[in-house]
Amino acid sequence: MAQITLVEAITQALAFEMQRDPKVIVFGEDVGLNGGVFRATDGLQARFGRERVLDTPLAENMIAGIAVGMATQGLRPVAEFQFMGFIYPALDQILSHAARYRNRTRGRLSCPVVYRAPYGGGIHAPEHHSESTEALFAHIPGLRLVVPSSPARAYGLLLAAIRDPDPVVFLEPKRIYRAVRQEVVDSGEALPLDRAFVLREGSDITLIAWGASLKEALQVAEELATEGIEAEVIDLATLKPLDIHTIIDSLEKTHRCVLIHEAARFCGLGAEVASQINEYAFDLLHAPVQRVTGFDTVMPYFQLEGAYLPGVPRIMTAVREVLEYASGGVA
Amino acid sequence: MAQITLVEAITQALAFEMQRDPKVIVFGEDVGLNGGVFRATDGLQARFGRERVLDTPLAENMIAGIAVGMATQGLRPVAEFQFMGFIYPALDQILSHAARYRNRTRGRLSCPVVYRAPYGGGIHAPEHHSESTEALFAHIPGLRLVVPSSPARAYGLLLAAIRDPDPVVFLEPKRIYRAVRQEVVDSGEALPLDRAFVLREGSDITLIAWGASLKEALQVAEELATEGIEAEVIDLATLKPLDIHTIIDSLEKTHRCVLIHEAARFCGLGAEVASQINEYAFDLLHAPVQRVTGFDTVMPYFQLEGAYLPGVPRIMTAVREVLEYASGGVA
Amino acid sequence: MHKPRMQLLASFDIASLQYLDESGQTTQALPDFATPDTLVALYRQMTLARMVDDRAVKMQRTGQLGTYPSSLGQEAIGVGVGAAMAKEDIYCPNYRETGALLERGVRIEEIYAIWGGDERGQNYRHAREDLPLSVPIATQMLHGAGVAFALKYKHEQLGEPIRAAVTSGGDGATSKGDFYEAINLAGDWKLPLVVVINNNQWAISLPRSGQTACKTLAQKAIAAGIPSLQVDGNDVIAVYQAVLEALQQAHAGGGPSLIEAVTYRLCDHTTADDASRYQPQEGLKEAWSKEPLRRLRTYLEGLGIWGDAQEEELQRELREILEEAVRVYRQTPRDTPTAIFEHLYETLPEAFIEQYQQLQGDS
Amino acid sequence: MHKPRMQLLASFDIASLQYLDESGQTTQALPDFATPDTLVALYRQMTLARMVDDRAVKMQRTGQLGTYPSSLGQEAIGVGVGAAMAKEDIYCPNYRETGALLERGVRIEEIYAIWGGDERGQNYRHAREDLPLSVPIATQMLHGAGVAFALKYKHEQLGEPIRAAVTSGGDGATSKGDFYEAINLAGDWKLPLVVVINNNQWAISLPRSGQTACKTLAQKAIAAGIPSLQVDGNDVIAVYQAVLEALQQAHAGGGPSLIEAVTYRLCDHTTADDASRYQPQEGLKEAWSKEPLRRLRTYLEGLGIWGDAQEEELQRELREILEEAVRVYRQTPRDTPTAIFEHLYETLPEAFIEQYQQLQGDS
Ligand SMILES: Cc1ncc(C[n+]2csc(CCOP(=O)(O)OP(=O)(O)O)c2C)c(N)n1
Ligand SMILES: Cc1ncc(C[n+]2csc(CCOP(=O)(O)OP(=O)(O)O)c2C)c(N)n1
Ligand SMILES: [Mg+2]
Ligand SMILES: [Mg+2]
Repeated sequence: MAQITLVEAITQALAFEMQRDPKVIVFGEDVGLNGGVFRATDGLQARFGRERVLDTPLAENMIAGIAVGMATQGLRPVAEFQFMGFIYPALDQILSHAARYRNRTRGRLSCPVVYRAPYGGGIHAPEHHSESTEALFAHIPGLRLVVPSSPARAYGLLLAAIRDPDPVVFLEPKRIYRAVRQEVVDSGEALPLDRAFVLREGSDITLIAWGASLKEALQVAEELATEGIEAEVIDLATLKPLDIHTIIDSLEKTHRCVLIHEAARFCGLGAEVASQINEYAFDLLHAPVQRVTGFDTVMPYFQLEGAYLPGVPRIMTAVREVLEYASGGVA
Repeated sequence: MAQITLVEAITQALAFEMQRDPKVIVFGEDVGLNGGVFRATDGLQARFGRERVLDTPLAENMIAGIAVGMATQGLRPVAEFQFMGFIYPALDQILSHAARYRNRTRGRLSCPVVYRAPYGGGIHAPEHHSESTEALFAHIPGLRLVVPSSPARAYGLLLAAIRDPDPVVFLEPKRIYRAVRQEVVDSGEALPLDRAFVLREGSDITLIAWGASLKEALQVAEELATEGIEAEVIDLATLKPLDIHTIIDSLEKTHRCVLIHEAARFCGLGAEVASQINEYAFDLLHAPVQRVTGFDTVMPYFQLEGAYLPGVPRIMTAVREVLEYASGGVA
Repeated sequence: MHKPRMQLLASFDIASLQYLDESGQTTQALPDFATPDTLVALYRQMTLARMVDDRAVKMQRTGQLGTYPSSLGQEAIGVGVGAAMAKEDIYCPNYRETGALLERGVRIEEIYAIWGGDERGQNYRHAREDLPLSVPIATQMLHGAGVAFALKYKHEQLGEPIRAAVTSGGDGATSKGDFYEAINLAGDWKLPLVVVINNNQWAISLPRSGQTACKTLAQKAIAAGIPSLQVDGNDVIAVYQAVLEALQQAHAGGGPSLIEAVTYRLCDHTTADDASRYQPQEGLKEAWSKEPLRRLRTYLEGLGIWGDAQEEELQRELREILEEAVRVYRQTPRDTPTAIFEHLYETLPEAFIEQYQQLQGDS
Repeated sequence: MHKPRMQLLASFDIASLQYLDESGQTTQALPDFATPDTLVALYRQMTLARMVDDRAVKMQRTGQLGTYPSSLGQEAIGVGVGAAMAKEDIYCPNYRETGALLERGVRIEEIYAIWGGDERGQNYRHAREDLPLSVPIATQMLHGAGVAFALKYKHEQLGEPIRAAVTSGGDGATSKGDFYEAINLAGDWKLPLVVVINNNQWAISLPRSGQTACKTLAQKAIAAGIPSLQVDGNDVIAVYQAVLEALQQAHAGGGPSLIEAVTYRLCDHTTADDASRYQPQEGLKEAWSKEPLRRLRTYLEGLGIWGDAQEEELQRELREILEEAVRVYRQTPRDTPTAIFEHLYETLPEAFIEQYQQLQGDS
């Protein structure tokens, strides 16, 4: 069996589900003949036809809005936004309609859409091409928000997202689109949309991340291991609804936690996770949860994106602080 | 001197600044002859003319975008969105441009815009008319985010917002637009845009809120006082940049904290405040910070909005839990 | 000075349609559907729409309803649209087309529930595939395009019957990007979509003239490369005929079209509005002379099939229907608070169970 | 079947303008500005734009630049627009008008810096009031409308000189609500705005025909009630003349207009694109036969004022300019990391000082 990349796993999941369910359609800018600017829909139009894989005119608000209409009539639209930096015109439709249709009609109509977008920095792209504003979507009631971090999880989570009866925003960490290859059985098996994944077990500290940042999280864990420090690494995967249980289970062992995300710190998803940890596991904590995040500034043009992104050194510094923390007050 | 309401204080501040600075212009839907659907711009067109107080065609993305263009050329646009529920089409321009113009041009051009919108629930309005999604804006680097909670603060903070050299999102808690009257000297004196206000001093617990929720926070504090419990009540006022110092100063006295907001809990601003408290004042805390918020569901149609909003009983329950909390783990 | 010589590339015409003028006289031969029975049925529905609106405004004034947007004076549009649609077509409305909702089978008590602050109103017993009311201006037009795509797809790819989508919006809606993006896509993809603009001359306080420099709203369709026309929106026959033709085109695979129906808002924008702040009295008086009910009644009277007796009987019948609906609306108990979580997702994720239970405890 | 009788309400024509055809022959008398000197100057700038683009693509290939959008084949638009503008007018561009930037006085090394991932490139030494490049499609057109308002306001209310705004965008941009909202407002408020559409037939892989059902993009202006025309976008004289007239109208208080300039993208969308995946070879070949530089050169040769000697001299001169710019670009040291905070606000709020200091420590 072939080893495939994360982006190829996306294509594979789309193809599997299109084959299985004639109500699945794929559309967006350049997703047809061109196969998407990242080739995530490569070959789908040739295989499933122009009726099911459609290039849209250039208008993200439109893409989001027609998906709502389609979904209310029983289709399973999978809409691609070319980059997360261009998803903002779609926010109104996602927030005001997709996420509310079921509730508004008390279940009469629903909105099983998947909104896909490549996201994140680190690929030396032009302005607006390196955004990670997942927190905006995490705040929206009625949505699911998913970020895969490996080919297998991309495959299983995307299948789950398409089959889910409610709207899902599915963000693909483009920095690791082609970072690793993995065997992914094309079995059509979905992964759960409400569970975090423990990527590495450990008992000294819990590192929580999602998407591309897991690369650095795992690297830090490796480095720590050489010093005999065992870090547990959790991939949140589904950011909303959040699987706090897996996190608390981990903290019962480690009592210490560092959160990592590329997005700006202020009101980022890290704040929610940290708050829930404090609410549910206050007494377990031997040190304040630390967040290692993008700075509270605009994502820089690429010459300085390295300074912005939370790299291994910054994570390591935070880990050491958390490990060395000695409570000064409560005890 | 006349006692004025919060919405009248908005009008007064607009009038003062338009008089003082010919570069201030006001526009939005129905802000002219009609004076805005809440009358926040009442009388301004008659006084300053149709050239400076303009009704726009119906398009929020347009309103946000032209404000950017105007501001780059030295005007001081004050744009009104009719309700926060209709601000989402404007998010792209606010996030991608208004908040980035200075940084993008390394200071060559800037974007001193004020985006005003009435916000919040509790007035039995139709769907989409009761939103409080301030957290979306709080996450945007380069913005300021301000919510007044009294006529005097509305006046002083709006003046500051208009004079600020950078973009400000200014959310007006419409539930208390006319709740109280207060003497407000029309002196043109602005309030700082980086400071929280202690509305009531106390040493037993800190209640943090902004906007209309302060009404309930203060009510809870009153009730607690009858039991001899002294709550300190803090009005964040400027949500971004956040004045964490005032909060920590308070926690040095109280060691306990409850945060209140109408917005949905998940990734709400409460999460950020709680996280910063945990980061900066972990050892001060005698109990986990609790959040009393809107539920993680869509703002309901008005029959059930009372069930959604964080009222006095829910705040009181949280306060008691925090007061009675006995650390079970660390000590 | 230099005068460049240009080559003509394309020409476009915008035309208007009317059958019944403001005095109730026909201006041309009526279309085939306009039998006396049909016209009486249309008159009945317009009368009902007016009564439903009127009662809603009264209930709002007495605290029995929230903010309400009446369609006073614009009844011919809603009724004409709803009557011309096939049952199987899908309606994607804004918030002001009482007549269309009634034609689609939405119950009066459901309309009242919606504006009474109860989501259950949108869970129509009939018209179950129609979209709910849409409050954010013009957003529903994109849904309409999506629905039209789905109907076309299900017909062509999945062998389901031919159907079309109809979406409506106000004059104000034509300034919003959503409107334009919807018609451009519909033209591009040849979607079976009919876009009806209720040009009631006002978007709250902004007159039509302040909304755009365009002479007509119909001409906006030229930007999408789709056909359009203006109709007398106070002439239910013209509205019906225009929508019927547009739907025939859509059903036949001929793609979308746009209809600007010209009327006048004879009421406040909503019960929360005070139009006297901005609306000139003269305009209103002139508009009353053109309103849609009287002209149709005059015509029916001219045919000798309508008079005071029929009118009284109709009023009596409709009052009964209305009273019954009001009764049902008033007697419906409030929804339980936990309902705010019960339809958020198909199955409430575990992460929100705690909040759900807290709410159960609260109430 | 019933055939309704309609009344004509309005008619609209769309026309096109050309002076130089693809073989370099004039199709009508040239406008007054088109003196030999001016035409040579335009030719020079188009040549320079092509060289700047070409060098950028080469630098990208060798890792010295990030993703770059060349304007190959479209030089007549940028140069025509930039040349027709008065210095005091304000340009609100998208990202593909090298020629216009050069005409506005933006330095080559600044263009390279922008695409080299350095915000300092947007801090133009000249053209300091012009807007920076805008990447999110069509958003800049709203800025253009806002700028136009500001210029009108400052002239009429504050006594400043008459000025106008020019904004540009691609064929793809005309599908986005922003475009429509901008022209609608500009018409409504009679703003001094010129909207130039570079219709290069492609929006990445989507051909112009897939973008809209419209026969022309110029006709989209009808939806805003503003004048428009199509010009041969490979004919710099036509572009210049159309923009000049539009600006004269704007300066005279006559309001906005739209110009569709028809051309062809003779390159990949950007260096990150591979047009061979979707672009038919024939179209490309035909397009090369119409490209803007050769036809102007042919015309200049016909006038007897251009030949190999002049061409060689020009190439030499421009190469020198280019090499100097490349040198400056390459030798500019990276910005300091803390710069990412230094221009976020006029004064960095205290709340972010800790992060700023952390960054100082990191670097
Ligand atoms: C996006 C958006 N902005 C603002 C509003 C507030 N609002 C409600 S109705 C209305 C005017 C609509 O005018 P028009 O489209 O002509 O429809 P009408 O109400 O006249 O039927 C406005 C501004 C809204 N509902 N949605
Ligand atoms: C809002 C938005 N969506 C998507 C993109 C990605 N993108 C960049 S250029 C482009 C095509 C633009 O085509 P057109 O407007 O014709 O301009 P051209 O590039 O051909 O000059 C797309 C889709 C973007 N920059 N902005
Ligand atoms: Mg209207
Ligand atoms: Mg193009």
